[in-house]
Amino acid sequence: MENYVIEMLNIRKEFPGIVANDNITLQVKKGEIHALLGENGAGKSTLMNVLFGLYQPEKGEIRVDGKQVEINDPNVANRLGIGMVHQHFMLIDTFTVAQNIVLGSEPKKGLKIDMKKAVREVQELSDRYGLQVDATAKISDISVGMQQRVEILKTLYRGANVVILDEPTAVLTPQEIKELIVILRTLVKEGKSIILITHKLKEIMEVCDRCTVIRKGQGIGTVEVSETNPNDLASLMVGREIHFSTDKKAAEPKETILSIEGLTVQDSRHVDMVKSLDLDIRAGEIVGIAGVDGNGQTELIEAITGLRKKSAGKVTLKNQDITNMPVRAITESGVGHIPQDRHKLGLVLDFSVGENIVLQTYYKKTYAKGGILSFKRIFDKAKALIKEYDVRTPSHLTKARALSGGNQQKAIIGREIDRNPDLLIAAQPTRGLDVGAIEFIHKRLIEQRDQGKAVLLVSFELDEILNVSDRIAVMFDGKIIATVDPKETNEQELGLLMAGSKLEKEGAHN
Amino acid sequence: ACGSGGSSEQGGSDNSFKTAMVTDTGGIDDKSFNQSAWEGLTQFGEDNGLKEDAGYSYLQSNSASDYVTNLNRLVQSNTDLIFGIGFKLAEDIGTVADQHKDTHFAIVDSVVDKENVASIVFEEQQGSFLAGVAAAMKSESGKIGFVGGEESELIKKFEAGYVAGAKSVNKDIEVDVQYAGSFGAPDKGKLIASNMYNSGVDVIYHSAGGTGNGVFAQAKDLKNNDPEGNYWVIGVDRDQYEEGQIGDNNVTLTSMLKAVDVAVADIAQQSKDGKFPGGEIVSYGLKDDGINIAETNKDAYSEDIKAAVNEWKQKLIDGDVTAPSTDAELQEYQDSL
Amino acid sequence: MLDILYSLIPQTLFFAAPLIFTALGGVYSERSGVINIGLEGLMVIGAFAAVTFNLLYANALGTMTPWISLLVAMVASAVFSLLLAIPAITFRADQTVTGVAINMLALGFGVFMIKQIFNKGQTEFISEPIYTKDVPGLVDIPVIGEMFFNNMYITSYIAIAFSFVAWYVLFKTPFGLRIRAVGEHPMAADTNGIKVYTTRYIAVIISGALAGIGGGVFAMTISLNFSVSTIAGQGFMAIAAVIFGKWNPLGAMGAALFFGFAQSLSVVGSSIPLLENVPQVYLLIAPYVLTILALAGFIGRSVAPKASGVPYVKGSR
Amino acid sequence: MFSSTKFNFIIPIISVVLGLAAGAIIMLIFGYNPILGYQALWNGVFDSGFFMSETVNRITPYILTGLAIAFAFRTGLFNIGAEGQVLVGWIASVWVGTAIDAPTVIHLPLALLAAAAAGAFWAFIPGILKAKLGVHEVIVSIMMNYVALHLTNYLIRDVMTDNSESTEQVKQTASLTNDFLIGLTGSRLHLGFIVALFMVLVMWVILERTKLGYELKAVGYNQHASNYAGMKVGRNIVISMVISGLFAGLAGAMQGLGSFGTAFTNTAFSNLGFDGIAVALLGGNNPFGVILSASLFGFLKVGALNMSTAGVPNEIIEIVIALIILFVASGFIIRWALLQLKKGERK
Ligand SMILES: Nc1ncnc2c1ncn2[C@@H]1O[C@H](COP(=O)(O)OP(=O)(O)OP(=O)(O)O)[C@@H](O)[C@H]1O
Ligand SMILES: Nc1ncnc2c1ncn2[C@@H]1O[C@H](COP(=O)(O)OP(=O)(O)OP(=O)(O)O)[C@@H](O)[C@H]1O
Ligand SMILES: [Mg+2]
Ligand SMILES: [Mg+2]
Repeated sequence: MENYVIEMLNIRKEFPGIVANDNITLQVKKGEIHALLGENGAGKSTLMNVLFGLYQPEKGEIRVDGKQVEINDPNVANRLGIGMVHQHFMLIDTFTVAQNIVLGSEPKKGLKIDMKKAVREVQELSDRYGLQVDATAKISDISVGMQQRVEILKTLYRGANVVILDEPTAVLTPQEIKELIVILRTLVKEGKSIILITHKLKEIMEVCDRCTVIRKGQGIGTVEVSETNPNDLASLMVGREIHFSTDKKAAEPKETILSIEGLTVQDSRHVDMVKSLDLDIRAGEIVGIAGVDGNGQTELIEAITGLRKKSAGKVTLKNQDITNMPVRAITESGVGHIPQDRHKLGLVLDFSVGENIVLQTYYKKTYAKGGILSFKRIFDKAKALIKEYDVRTPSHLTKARALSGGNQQKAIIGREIDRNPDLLIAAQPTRGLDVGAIEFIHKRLIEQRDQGKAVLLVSFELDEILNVSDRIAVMFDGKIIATVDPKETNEQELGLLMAGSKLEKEGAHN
Repeated sequence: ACGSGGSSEQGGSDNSFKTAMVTDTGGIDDKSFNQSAWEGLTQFGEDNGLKEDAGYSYLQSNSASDYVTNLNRLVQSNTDLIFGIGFKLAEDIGTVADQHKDTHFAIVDSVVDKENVASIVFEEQQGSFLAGVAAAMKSESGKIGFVGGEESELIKKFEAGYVAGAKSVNKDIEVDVQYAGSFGAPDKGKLIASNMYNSGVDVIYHSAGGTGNGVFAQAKDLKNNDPEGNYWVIGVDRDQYEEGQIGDNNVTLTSMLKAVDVAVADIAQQSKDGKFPGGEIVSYGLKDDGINIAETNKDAYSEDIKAAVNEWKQKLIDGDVTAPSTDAELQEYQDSL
Repeated sequence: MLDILYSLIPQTLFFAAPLIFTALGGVYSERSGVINIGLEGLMVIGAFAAVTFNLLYANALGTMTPWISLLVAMVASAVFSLLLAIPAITFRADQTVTGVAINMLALGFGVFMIKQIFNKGQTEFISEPIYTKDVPGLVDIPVIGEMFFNNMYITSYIAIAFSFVAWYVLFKTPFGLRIRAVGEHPMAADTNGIKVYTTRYIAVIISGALAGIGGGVFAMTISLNFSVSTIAGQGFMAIAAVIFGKWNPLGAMGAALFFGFAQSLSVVGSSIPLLENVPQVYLLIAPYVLTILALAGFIGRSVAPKASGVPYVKGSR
Repeated sequence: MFSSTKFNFIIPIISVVLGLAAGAIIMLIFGYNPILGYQALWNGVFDSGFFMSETVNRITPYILTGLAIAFAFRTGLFNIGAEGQVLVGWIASVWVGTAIDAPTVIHLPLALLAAAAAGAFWAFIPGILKAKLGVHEVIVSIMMNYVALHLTNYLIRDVMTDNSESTEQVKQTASLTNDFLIGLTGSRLHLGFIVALFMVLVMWVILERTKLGYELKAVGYNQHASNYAGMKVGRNIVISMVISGLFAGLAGAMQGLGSFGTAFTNTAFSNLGFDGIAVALLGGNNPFGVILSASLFGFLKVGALNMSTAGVPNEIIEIVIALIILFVASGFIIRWALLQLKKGERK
């Protein structure tokens, strides 16, 4: 008999009209990092929510340390030493780090929360595991990476022995991922067990001991990571071969499409985030912006697309000055934008997929005559795009909210590409998506380039930047500090550049 | 009418007289004219051996939209005489009266010029005049107050009469006049009263419905802290002596009585006797006891006040003086002093 | 000038007291994520309960009557608030709709019961209202004493004291932290082991209790009786105070005091010679216009608790 | 299994039944006869053509205030200011109706337009303050209600008349009443219901068929995404409030040009606006649903007046209406109960 901390045996969980978990078994050994792998919508989060007591399974059995338990509430999970870091953070923006962590088990002094003690305890815990959080900072003021560490602290504060992390790396920069991996190792050393959900096979190979694969709600099996490789994992998960390195022809850059000169942009706190930045993008090339989150990428994109005011500089698109144009005029002059935050910017979640397909074009003559919308035309277009971009949805009338992240992203990409823009801006287009979906999206971006479009790709994934871009611009502290050829660089070099060190080989220029 | 069961039986014996009233949004227990009207109708019913619901009844209105519906309901159940209580019903009485020329109507507090409508009005200015006399007699500070609900023509009659009465006694008396802008804002009433008493006013006459509650609340509170102090309220429409009671004291100096009950019973009787004053304006004033002044508070309403009031009352009845009922008339009256 | 303050301040305080209590209730409810449009109705129940109890038991209880009546009002509204809590929390009903229904229900119920108990549509005046008192000692302080401690309703002080207590509880105690968590991000609270439903129930019941006190105070200091129009819009003003005060107990208190101040100013204004010839209507609308100007001028954006108005369904996102 | 559209019908029906049942129980407890009470309620409306037409008159403004609130809700706003918008619309329609001489084809539309414009303006203020300064629309609307109440009273007394409580009747050319209908029913049944039904269509078309509606809904659901898509968020908030206020203003015109033909001073709010909140939500914020819920409201309110003939205090009906709303709002639990019943049957 193996010594398992967690055993989930033959779990079945149904949602109206769908079996999210069908007879899945997951066994986690003490002190291991156990990967949970599956496509978008395979049922990973559901399975973990069952373990954490948020969902009740229809069938199956859960054992903790060999004892059968019934977990019908997160409280019970906490008591059993199970902690979970959710895919979407469970943090209260307006609270401080310490408040978030002690919430529910607050230290008291009389009637009052003993905030001093709380801060001290949190700080101690943070130092012990090398988490480096500032206990008194407000959540809304700290980086995503730090927020994640707060989530981890929350589980530790409650004495978790088993920590579930649902796609922790999807939102992190490479730097932060490295730090996270160190943290995970520390945790294991302290005797904790970890369940890690991720779509990044490299990470599994790097830190995990074993990996359980699920596909379409069914358990495919568990493998020793040391005995497998990324290709095998991918095919296990998808059920077919996956090509990792995207094959593409060499770029044939033509005329300049986008030209940015001396652009300066402030964030909402009036701090300069983009500082006198210059950048050109030409037709038929993909320019990748590499950089650690928070170096002005978001502000740069928002400024180009007109979502944010520019404090200085000039933006030209096909020789037309678009610097001070409103959003719609910029969109119309030939800019497509796949936004970083698809829920906030990309979609109206309560609109149907069909309605979302025309979010940028609903007012055009094709769809609106005399102010009246032609839903026939709108839905025809929607159906066509759904088909072309393989958006998996019950129908074009389904609310966008009900689609999985990958399919939501496909719908956005379809919408933006279909407008035939000269410049396509893709911000983190594959965040949180499974390898199948990533492959699909990369293909589309390259296809655009081949059709002579200019593509601006912003991503924190170095893999993605290296594979897809024709030219890499490294952004640091609001400036492009280097431009490199992906074929002549590697992750180490990029990593250094992103940390701000100057390129020695040549002067940085465009 | 809210006894038990028994819907109004249609018809009954053909020659039996049937009368009813439609309240405005106040309802029959508004401690004001609706209540008074209902008391009058009940009195009339009892005097004539009629049964409630069959012989006399009322319909309650919850909003202005209900008037027409209620009036028509009564018409359709063959009511001989229908009262509309309050000027708010004037418009609708007019309309319905036009459509049902065989039915008799009466409107209280307004004039509707139709053959089958009797208009009942009161000379509130006369009673208010006397209230003013009493206030001026009672006031030691030389400052008295008036709190009105809304600044309407009707309430102006109260104000003008009151001011005239007070000035008749003491030419230099200061009258602080304020309107709350609502008949249902006791908080505002209390604010105004508080402000008036603070500034030295010692008698307040209110004509402000529920807003007047706040005036009483303030007077009673001051009285409670300072039982010897002069904080008087003059009530309106009915005897508001009860409302003024606080322990062994009572802040209600007197009340301007408006005998809607008398008027309603009177018109009903006339109608039953075949003498319905259709098309006429029937005015009730001091001389026919339609308007009066309460003398319940024996302690406060002293003999000399009583004497003075009675003296002016006689003058008003005899027509020696005419109480003003508008700003213009008041101005004229004051100039004549 | 000082004269004006002598009357403005006590007036502001008595006018504001019912609004403060009720608005504090609103703050608690909305901080926990339940919009409470039903404050008006809860005040109605408070006024109804206080007046009815006062009338029925004044003989037996004497000068204690108003205070016990206030407790009764508190309990009655707290119980009544369950009619908001159960649909809005457990049955996932739209909170705005439920609140509107509560307002209708309370008024219908109050008047119906008055008719059953007293056989008429509005009650007599209560014989044991709450009276103002001087605060011994403090009243003798020059200037200040006259302004703040002379002839004051103790309920006004209680209201202000409650505001500080409410603030303390909300921002300094575990319970307050939990209420706020539940109103901002119920799922996060849930995963932290906080009972979302229970917390919301407690917050709504607190709001009922406080609105009940508000209604009771209104009835026993201002209207002195109960009728269909006793509470006419105070609950809505309290909602305005909640938003004006940015969902902070002290802010709500400040807003309520501001309303009281604006109202007394408009009353005082009409006796200021300068304003004597200004048409009455301007003074009548002044408090409301002033509020709008204050909001537009320097209060600006107020952001509601994030989950306010959203029923929490366990396990959904 | 029930489909969700089926639920949309079943839940209100069950709620009405439950509400009436609760009312009956209360009547029994307090010693009234519920059968007689409800009979009187029914007769109060269906006794004669007159009362039925009065009921229609009552329903008409409810439809419009219901639309006003529903429209705002659908676009992410809470227009608690319909009350004030009704008042200003009312007085504006009467003003045009009394002050101008023109043939019907011009006069009536002009009066309606004036009402719509006044209501729209009254809603514009909270709209623009929200759009420009982020001031919460609820609080400004509440204040605007009081301003409207005092202002319209003042206008009637001191501007439109010489210190009178009500204006003259609007001229026949501006009136919604119609001799034919009056002759037919003897009531003031007026053509306003046609206006109301037309506005139902207008709202439906705007929301479901137009570019504008698409934008308004998008902004209501997600301001960030709307901004990303190049929509002007602030402008849409204002437009939304304005359209909502326009509906409410027309509700005022129904009273001013139809049911009353005058404007009169008000001591308190008419409650048309506040009841409109309930009407809208009972109707699922759907324009056609609003017709049904407004009808229920009108029916109960008119019928209730007759309940005193059965000796039942008509507050009972207020209680019943409130309970119906509570039940509809708690649709989730009814749905759940129904599904349990179904399951039980199958076993
Ligand atoms: N609350 C819910 N209601 C209905 N269906 C749900 C719910 N949550 C999940 N599902 C469905 O269950 C299936 C599994 O979802 P789950 O979130 O577990 O996927 P996942 O493997 O975590 O995907 P991803 O990689 O995108 O995070 C999906 O098809 C989803 O549509
Ligand atoms: N309320 C809901 N009703 C139906 N399905 C839902 C609901 N909420 C979530 N889901 C389903 O749960 C699945 C997972 O949701 P989740 O939010 O984890 O998406 P995701 O694919 O991980 O995307 P992302 O990581 O970008 O948020 C989705 O496939 C979605 O279909
Ligand atoms: Mg997931
Ligand atoms: Mg995901």
